[in-house]
Amino acid sequence: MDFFIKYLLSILIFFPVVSIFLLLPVNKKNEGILRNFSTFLSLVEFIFSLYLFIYFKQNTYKFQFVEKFNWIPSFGASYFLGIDGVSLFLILLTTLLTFISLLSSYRYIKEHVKEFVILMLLLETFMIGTFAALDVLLFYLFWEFMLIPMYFIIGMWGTGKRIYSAVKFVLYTLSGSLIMLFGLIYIFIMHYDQTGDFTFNILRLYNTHISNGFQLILFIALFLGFAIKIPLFPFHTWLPDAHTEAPTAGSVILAGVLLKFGVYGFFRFAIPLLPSAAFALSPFVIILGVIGILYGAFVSIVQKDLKRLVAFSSVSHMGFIMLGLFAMSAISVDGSILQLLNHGITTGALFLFVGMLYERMHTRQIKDFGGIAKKAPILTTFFMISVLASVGLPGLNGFIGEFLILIGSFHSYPVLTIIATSGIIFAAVYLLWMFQRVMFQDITNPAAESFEDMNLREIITILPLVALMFLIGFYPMPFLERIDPTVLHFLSMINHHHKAVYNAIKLKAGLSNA
Amino acid sequence: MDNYLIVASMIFCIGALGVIIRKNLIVIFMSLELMFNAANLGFVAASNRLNLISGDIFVIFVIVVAAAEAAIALGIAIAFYREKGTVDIDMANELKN
Amino acid sequence: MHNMPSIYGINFLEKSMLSIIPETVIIIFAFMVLFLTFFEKLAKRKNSYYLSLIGICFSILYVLMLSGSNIYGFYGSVVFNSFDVFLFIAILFSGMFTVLMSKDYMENSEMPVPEYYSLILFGLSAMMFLVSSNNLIMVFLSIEFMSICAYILTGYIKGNTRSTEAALKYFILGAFASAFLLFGAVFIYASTGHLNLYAIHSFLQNISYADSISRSGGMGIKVYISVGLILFLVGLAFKMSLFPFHSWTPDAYDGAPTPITNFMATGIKIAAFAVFLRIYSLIYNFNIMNFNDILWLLAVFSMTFGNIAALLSSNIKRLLAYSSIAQAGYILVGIIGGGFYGYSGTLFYLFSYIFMTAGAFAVVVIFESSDIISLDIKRYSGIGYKYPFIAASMAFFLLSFAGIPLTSGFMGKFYVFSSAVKSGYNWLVVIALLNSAFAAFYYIKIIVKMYMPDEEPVSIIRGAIDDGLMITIIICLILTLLMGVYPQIFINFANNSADSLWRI
Amino acid sequence: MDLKILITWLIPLFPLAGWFLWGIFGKYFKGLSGYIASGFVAASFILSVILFFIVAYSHGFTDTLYPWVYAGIFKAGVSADIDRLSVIMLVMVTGISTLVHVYSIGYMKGDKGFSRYFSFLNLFVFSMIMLVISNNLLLLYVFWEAVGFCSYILIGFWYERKSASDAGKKAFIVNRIGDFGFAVGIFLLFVTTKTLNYETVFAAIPSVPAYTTTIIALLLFAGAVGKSAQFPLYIWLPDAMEGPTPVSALIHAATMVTAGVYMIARFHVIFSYSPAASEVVLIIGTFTAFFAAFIALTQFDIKRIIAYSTISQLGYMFMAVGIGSYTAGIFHLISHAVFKGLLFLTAGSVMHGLSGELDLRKMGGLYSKMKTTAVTFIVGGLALSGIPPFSGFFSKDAVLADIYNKGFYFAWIIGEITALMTAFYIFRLIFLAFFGEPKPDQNKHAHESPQIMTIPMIILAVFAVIIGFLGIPPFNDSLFYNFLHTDFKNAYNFAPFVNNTPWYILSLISVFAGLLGIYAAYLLYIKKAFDPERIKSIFKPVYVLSYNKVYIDEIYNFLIVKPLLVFFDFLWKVIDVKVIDGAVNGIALAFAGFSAKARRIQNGMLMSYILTLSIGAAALLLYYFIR
Amino acid sequence: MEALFYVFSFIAIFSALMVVTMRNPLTSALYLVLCFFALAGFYVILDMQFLAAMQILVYAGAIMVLVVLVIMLLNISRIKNIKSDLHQKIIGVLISLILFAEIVLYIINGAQKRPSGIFTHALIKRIGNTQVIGEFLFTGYILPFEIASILLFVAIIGAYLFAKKKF
Repeated sequence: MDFFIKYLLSILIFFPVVSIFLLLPVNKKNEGILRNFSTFLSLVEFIFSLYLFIYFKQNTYKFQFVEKFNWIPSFGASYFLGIDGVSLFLILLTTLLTFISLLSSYRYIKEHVKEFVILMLLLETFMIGTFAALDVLLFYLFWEFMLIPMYFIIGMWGTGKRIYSAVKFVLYTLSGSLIMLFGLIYIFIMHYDQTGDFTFNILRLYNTHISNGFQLILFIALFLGFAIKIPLFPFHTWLPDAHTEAPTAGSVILAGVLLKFGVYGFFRFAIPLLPSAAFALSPFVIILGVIGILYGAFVSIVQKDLKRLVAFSSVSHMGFIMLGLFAMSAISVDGSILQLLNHGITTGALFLFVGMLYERMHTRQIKDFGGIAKKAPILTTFFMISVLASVGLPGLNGFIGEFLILIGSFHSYPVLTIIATSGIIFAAVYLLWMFQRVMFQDITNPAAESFEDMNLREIITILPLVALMFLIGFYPMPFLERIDPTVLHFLSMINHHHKAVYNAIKLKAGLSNA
Repeated sequence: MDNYLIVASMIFCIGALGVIIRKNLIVIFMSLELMFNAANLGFVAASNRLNLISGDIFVIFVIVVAAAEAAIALGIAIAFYREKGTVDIDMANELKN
Repeated sequence: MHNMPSIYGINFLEKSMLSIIPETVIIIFAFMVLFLTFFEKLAKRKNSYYLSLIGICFSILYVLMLSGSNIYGFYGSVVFNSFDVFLFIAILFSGMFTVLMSKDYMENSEMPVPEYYSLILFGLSAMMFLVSSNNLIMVFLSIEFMSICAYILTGYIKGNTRSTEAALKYFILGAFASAFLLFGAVFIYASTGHLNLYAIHSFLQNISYADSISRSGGMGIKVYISVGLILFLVGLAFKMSLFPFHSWTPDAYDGAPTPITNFMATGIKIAAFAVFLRIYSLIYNFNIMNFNDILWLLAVFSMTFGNIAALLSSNIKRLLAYSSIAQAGYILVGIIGGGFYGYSGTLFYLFSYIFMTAGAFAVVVIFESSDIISLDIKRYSGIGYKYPFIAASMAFFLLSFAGIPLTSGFMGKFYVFSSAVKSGYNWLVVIALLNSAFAAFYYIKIIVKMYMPDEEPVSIIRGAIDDGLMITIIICLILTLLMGVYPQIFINFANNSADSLWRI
Repeated sequence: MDLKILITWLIPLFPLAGWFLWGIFGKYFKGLSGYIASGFVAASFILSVILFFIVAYSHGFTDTLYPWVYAGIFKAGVSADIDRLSVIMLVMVTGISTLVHVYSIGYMKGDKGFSRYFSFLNLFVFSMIMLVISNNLLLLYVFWEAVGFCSYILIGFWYERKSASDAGKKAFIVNRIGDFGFAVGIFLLFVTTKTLNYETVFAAIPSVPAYTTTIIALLLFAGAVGKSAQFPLYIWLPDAMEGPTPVSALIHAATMVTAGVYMIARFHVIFSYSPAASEVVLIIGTFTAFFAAFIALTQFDIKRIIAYSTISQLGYMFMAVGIGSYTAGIFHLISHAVFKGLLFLTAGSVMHGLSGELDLRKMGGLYSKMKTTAVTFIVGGLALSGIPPFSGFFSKDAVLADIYNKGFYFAWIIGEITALMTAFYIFRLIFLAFFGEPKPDQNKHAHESPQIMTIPMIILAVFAVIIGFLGIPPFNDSLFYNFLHTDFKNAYNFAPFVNNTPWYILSLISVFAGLLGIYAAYLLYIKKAFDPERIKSIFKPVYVLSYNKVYIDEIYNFLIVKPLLVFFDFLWKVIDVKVIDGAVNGIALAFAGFSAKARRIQNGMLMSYILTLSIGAAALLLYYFIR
Repeated sequence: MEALFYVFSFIAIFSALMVVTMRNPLTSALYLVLCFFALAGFYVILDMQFLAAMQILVYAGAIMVLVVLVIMLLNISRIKNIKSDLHQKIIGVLISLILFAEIVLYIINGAQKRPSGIFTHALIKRIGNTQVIGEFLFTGYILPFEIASILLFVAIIGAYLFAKKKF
């Protein structure tokens, strides 16, 4: 047990790989076994990940479950893992959503089941690795390879323009992350030049002193990588395509976990490494975020395709998160991090529902639906809860996050926050309108007459998410009290760094004047 | 030495000119030989002026290589001629894009 | 000059002989393979195949045995140190893969076999000589030797107009470029008075030392040597297939027998880069002129041109050819980055480059048949489901080309790019990174074809897949993955060899 | 745990449990769920009454159930603030809820969403209770929205009807617009005072600059405008009548819509420190009161008439709180809850009797068919018209008298005119529906409602009669005033009394106005002294304006909704697809173009290759030369 | 000596020009031989009589005979008809001129290099140029010498493979 707890992160990262090897001998034809077994393995993974939660020490910002081994001494890269309050929940979200999306795809994925489950498990490994890595190179390794399983999932099991979407997704994100790689390498080299310490250890890289001008350039480099992943407003066009064409499980993972990496990257890398630039550019980022909020909402209103609507709603929601993160007050950053979880849960659930509707009706056009509520009360209930959580109805999870973000950001950016707040109106407009047209009213499409309600498997799929919506809505403290110390440390750290750089520059300026 | 080098480079450039403007494989090959010989002249001149021998040695190897290349070149020319019935390099146009 | 008694000293000769043992072994085996033609029975295809493999393995063995030594042999004609060990192994791997790939290929053709394998072995020995050469004569001679083997092998498919045409183009362009190289050597010689690279190195060191004192002396020499170096660079850049000198690459790759394409793409390129690295580290960076500026341009153009041209290619061999032009650009970034870090990175990249390229070409060989349509990437439709392992490997190699992590391609790129950042070539790195993002498109295009076909899968394998090909793929796969996940051993290896470049 | 704290938390717990039970296990209970749900709410009511007496004979208290959101300096717990204001509201909410629940058992009988209905009704009661007892703004906001959600789901209860689901959506979205302001107000308040707890906020408010307070107050008021259906956000309330009638009674008359008034009374400290904001409240209230009454004059849908009347009466309440007469406002709130609940329930009974008919033109002479309903309806009507001794008289007079005595004469005049109009339209309804000749086709099946429906109506009618006596002696000496006033003593008295006109004079004027309205209705619809058609044609523009609800919906649709939709479509189809994605795809296409160009270099011609090579060599030499 | 240099230069350059301009490849070949003779003349001036002999033997004797043989082997009348385009000529001349100009400019800018070796005219005269070359070839450059032999061998195989009609 001691061993288990000590190397829990590694076990979590590599257990899916082990699972793949367990699955490899299974015959391709045995789809039932493949599905059940892989789902079971992902459930085991999720249960393992719960140990992280149990053994996580609350009142500290320090990294826990730390593992450190030499990896590539020549690059100063090490196998360095550890989690704090933020990555803890993101890892839990990852394991949960992987389990859920595997469970959800019993009906959707009809061919190449083996490849599918293997890719999902592979993806899980890389997602967890990205959240757990404290070494920049290790992080980048996980971060970038993640694209590949996702690319296959979209391209092989997607619908419509799947190849276009998959390729767009990969190229878009790849270009961003390569620019980001440049920034990371630059900081690494700079740190080396300053200290002679050849290391990719992020905790040590935090101490790099970078002049303001460089910070701006590097920040833009990192920004591109992370902003595309989020995606922030003008970089978002891969998202609707990828989300729309991906299979349900792919959309769930994409929305639930992959979009989080951008924000996580800002939180872990871009802002603490380049605090002055982050401070200086935060109005611009926030403006982009706020534009994203409204733009995503506006465009969602007129969407005709269910999935595309949910996809654009992600743009809007991620805008809130960026607003909160870059407002850089404890409350708003707390809210942002919580909202990361919330968005994963709610949007994941929404995609699951869209998937269920699609499986039954083989269409995603809103106009083809209507009156589903009459046929499927259970689905309606759960769907409604998810929609409301996405709308940000109090009592459900979305509200807490949005409220904390807005109330925290208001102090520094009142006008922008007010504009952002108006997003909650439009969220209600597009989601409720969609819900009304899909679920309410009378049945217009004869295909809906034979609409089946959710079966037990689907209920099990949804139930954890709905339970979490209520839990976070009514009692977010277990989450907040773990996130809060990390966030406070984050803020104190960037303030400290910011001041240090500022003072150094002031000193320099003073000397040159004299 | 400068004068020799200028002559050598002149011959070199004439050789290059031949390679560029001619389409006859055989003539191109002869122009290549010119270019090699220009280099030879340069080496001999340089080693003479610097009171060295190594340049002259180089020339011997260049001559060897030129002979070997001649063998290959003429072999290729014959093979090409056998397939296309000409030695016009414009006919070598199957591989493109 | 030379001290006569020591020249004829026994010790000296012994040591000198040691320095060329790996090459000698290869040459001996080449002759043995060639002699097989005299015996009808022995000339069977498999004998020469196994014999060449044994020869390569022996050579590798000898290289490893000699790995610690640092020999300056044959009056400075050759050196043998860690640098050579690293590249010998790389080149021998490339040769081994070529041989392994060839078996299947040769069995299905009417070509004389022993000559083929012996030419490969001769070519290998030429590359090794090139790597270890320390003298402009040796450099020129080995380049020509290597090229002649390549010319012959390129045109090896008798009666195939494409093959002959490829040989023709390759030969004329190659000879043309060699003439430039030779003429460059004239100027280097004329200005320094030396042919030995180390001697030129120390000469230039003295010049720049004198320069730093007086600021006047050596200006003329610098002008002289820089024209020599530029012309020399033209010849080398041709072999490295950098942008304006790349034009032979797609055509020769396309027309040549596929194993030979692999040979050209891996062996020749690596040998050329190795000798360039050696010459560059010894001669180019003495502030004679800022050669990095020129290389910068070459690198940028090569990457961009290679990637852009590959974008619309539908012939897989041409696509890989264009991609190899781009890869040459990336490798050059490491050399531009320079310093210990950059050279080590370049070597690492070169090493990793062998495995991804060889793996990809092995897959191409599997799916190739006599008609040229078999090279169209459309034929790869749906093989992901029919041949999962091969397709997965191919996908992995392509990802490695694209520089996705977990593959050696990423580590190599990372290494060279970080060295360039370290030296302050930020824009170069940004351009290179954008290029590799852009390049991912056409690699992914093939993966799309393999796994997400529009039409029904086309079955194209002629029967059982040859063992040699499978071994190649498996070795390449393992090493590509290993270098992507745990590159430290290879980095140490590369570090050692880069280190020995400075130990003069 | 202290008993009173236990009671406090048990009050919301019952309906919460009800919601949970009926939501999940509803189909196993079937018809029983209605009774048990009513029982749960009744239990809450009884506990509320106990709590009322506890508070009345001791003092208020606060208690935190559990820490809810602690992030940085932001702290909000799930906690209750029990004082006289909240217990009064509690008793009112749970009381009327109980009655409506009981009534619903009969009204909703046989509906296939029976348990769903009770589930959400219970959820609403829970949310309303929590709204009333919450002690910080975050919790208040949460349940403020939660009641909105319940309203949304109950309006759209019959979701198959497009109009119903449209109305639900409209209610939610319009409420959200108000909530937007409310939320921003909370943000500003938090940023100003660093806290959201009532006590600490109120303690900090006097030291806050006046303009900040005004902005906060106005933003909070925006929430109230949305929730309490004031101009210009009242548009959802008439449409909300698509829901089941008991829902209209409970949510859209008695409880939820009065939350805005409650909120302002609760935040009297903020509002009273900002006379400007209070003035805005007064103006909006006055205008809405008049405006809604004006529309109600000519409507034919009985529920809509009552809905407009609700809007109008809410206007009165805002007038009251706008001049700082919080007790008067709350008093009117309570009495209005009773008589308007009554009116809706009776209207529901009428509908029930006429199998869903709502059109006034198709009714007539119902009095003979459904006596209980008619009588209780008339009681409600009289209360609404402010005829003594019904409750409306006392409460409305308390409001109007305060307005007059505080010197807001114009508002007072409008109020009186509105009172006249109120009496007119409600008695127009009564006369048209219950008197006159029966309409043959419709009234054939007309029948009295079952007892389970009539009993709650009767109880409410009794209360409508007696509750007014809490206002005795009238004016600022009444029982109610004295009881509640202690809660408002922190308020800054920004509008002192300027007159001391005796209450009976003002009451007389009011009663006169009411009677005049009734008489006018009587003349028009019973005596037929004038032909209504003629009056219609005389005042044609006014009539048309009123009949078409001043075209507000159309104006909104034309000025806001349509252009926005067009704009959104433009954003998507042009900006997103063409511009941004077009740029991305354009780059890809450009590269493809380059690629075609680059491949032209590789044209297969050996001479061009040679040329490239030699140009390259020459260029390299040239590069060094020009350097 | 100076006069000889100019004479040889003239002959070499003129014949080189003729090589690239003559329509008939046979004529070109003969001019090429002339050019080789001129170069051999240079070598004699530069004390390398051995090289001059090699030049004539290997180039003029062996290579050129081979070339002429091949030309004869191929159909001469068809070869003569291969014409080059005008624009190609213009570009070729331009590029060659630029190349030449650049190289010459470098040569002129470069300073005169002082002698660094010991093999002066007198020394070579004393030892004899053939012996000097031989000594070097078989000591310092023994390895290239061996490689060159293998190279020639490989070239023979190559020529044989290319020229063979069928396997």
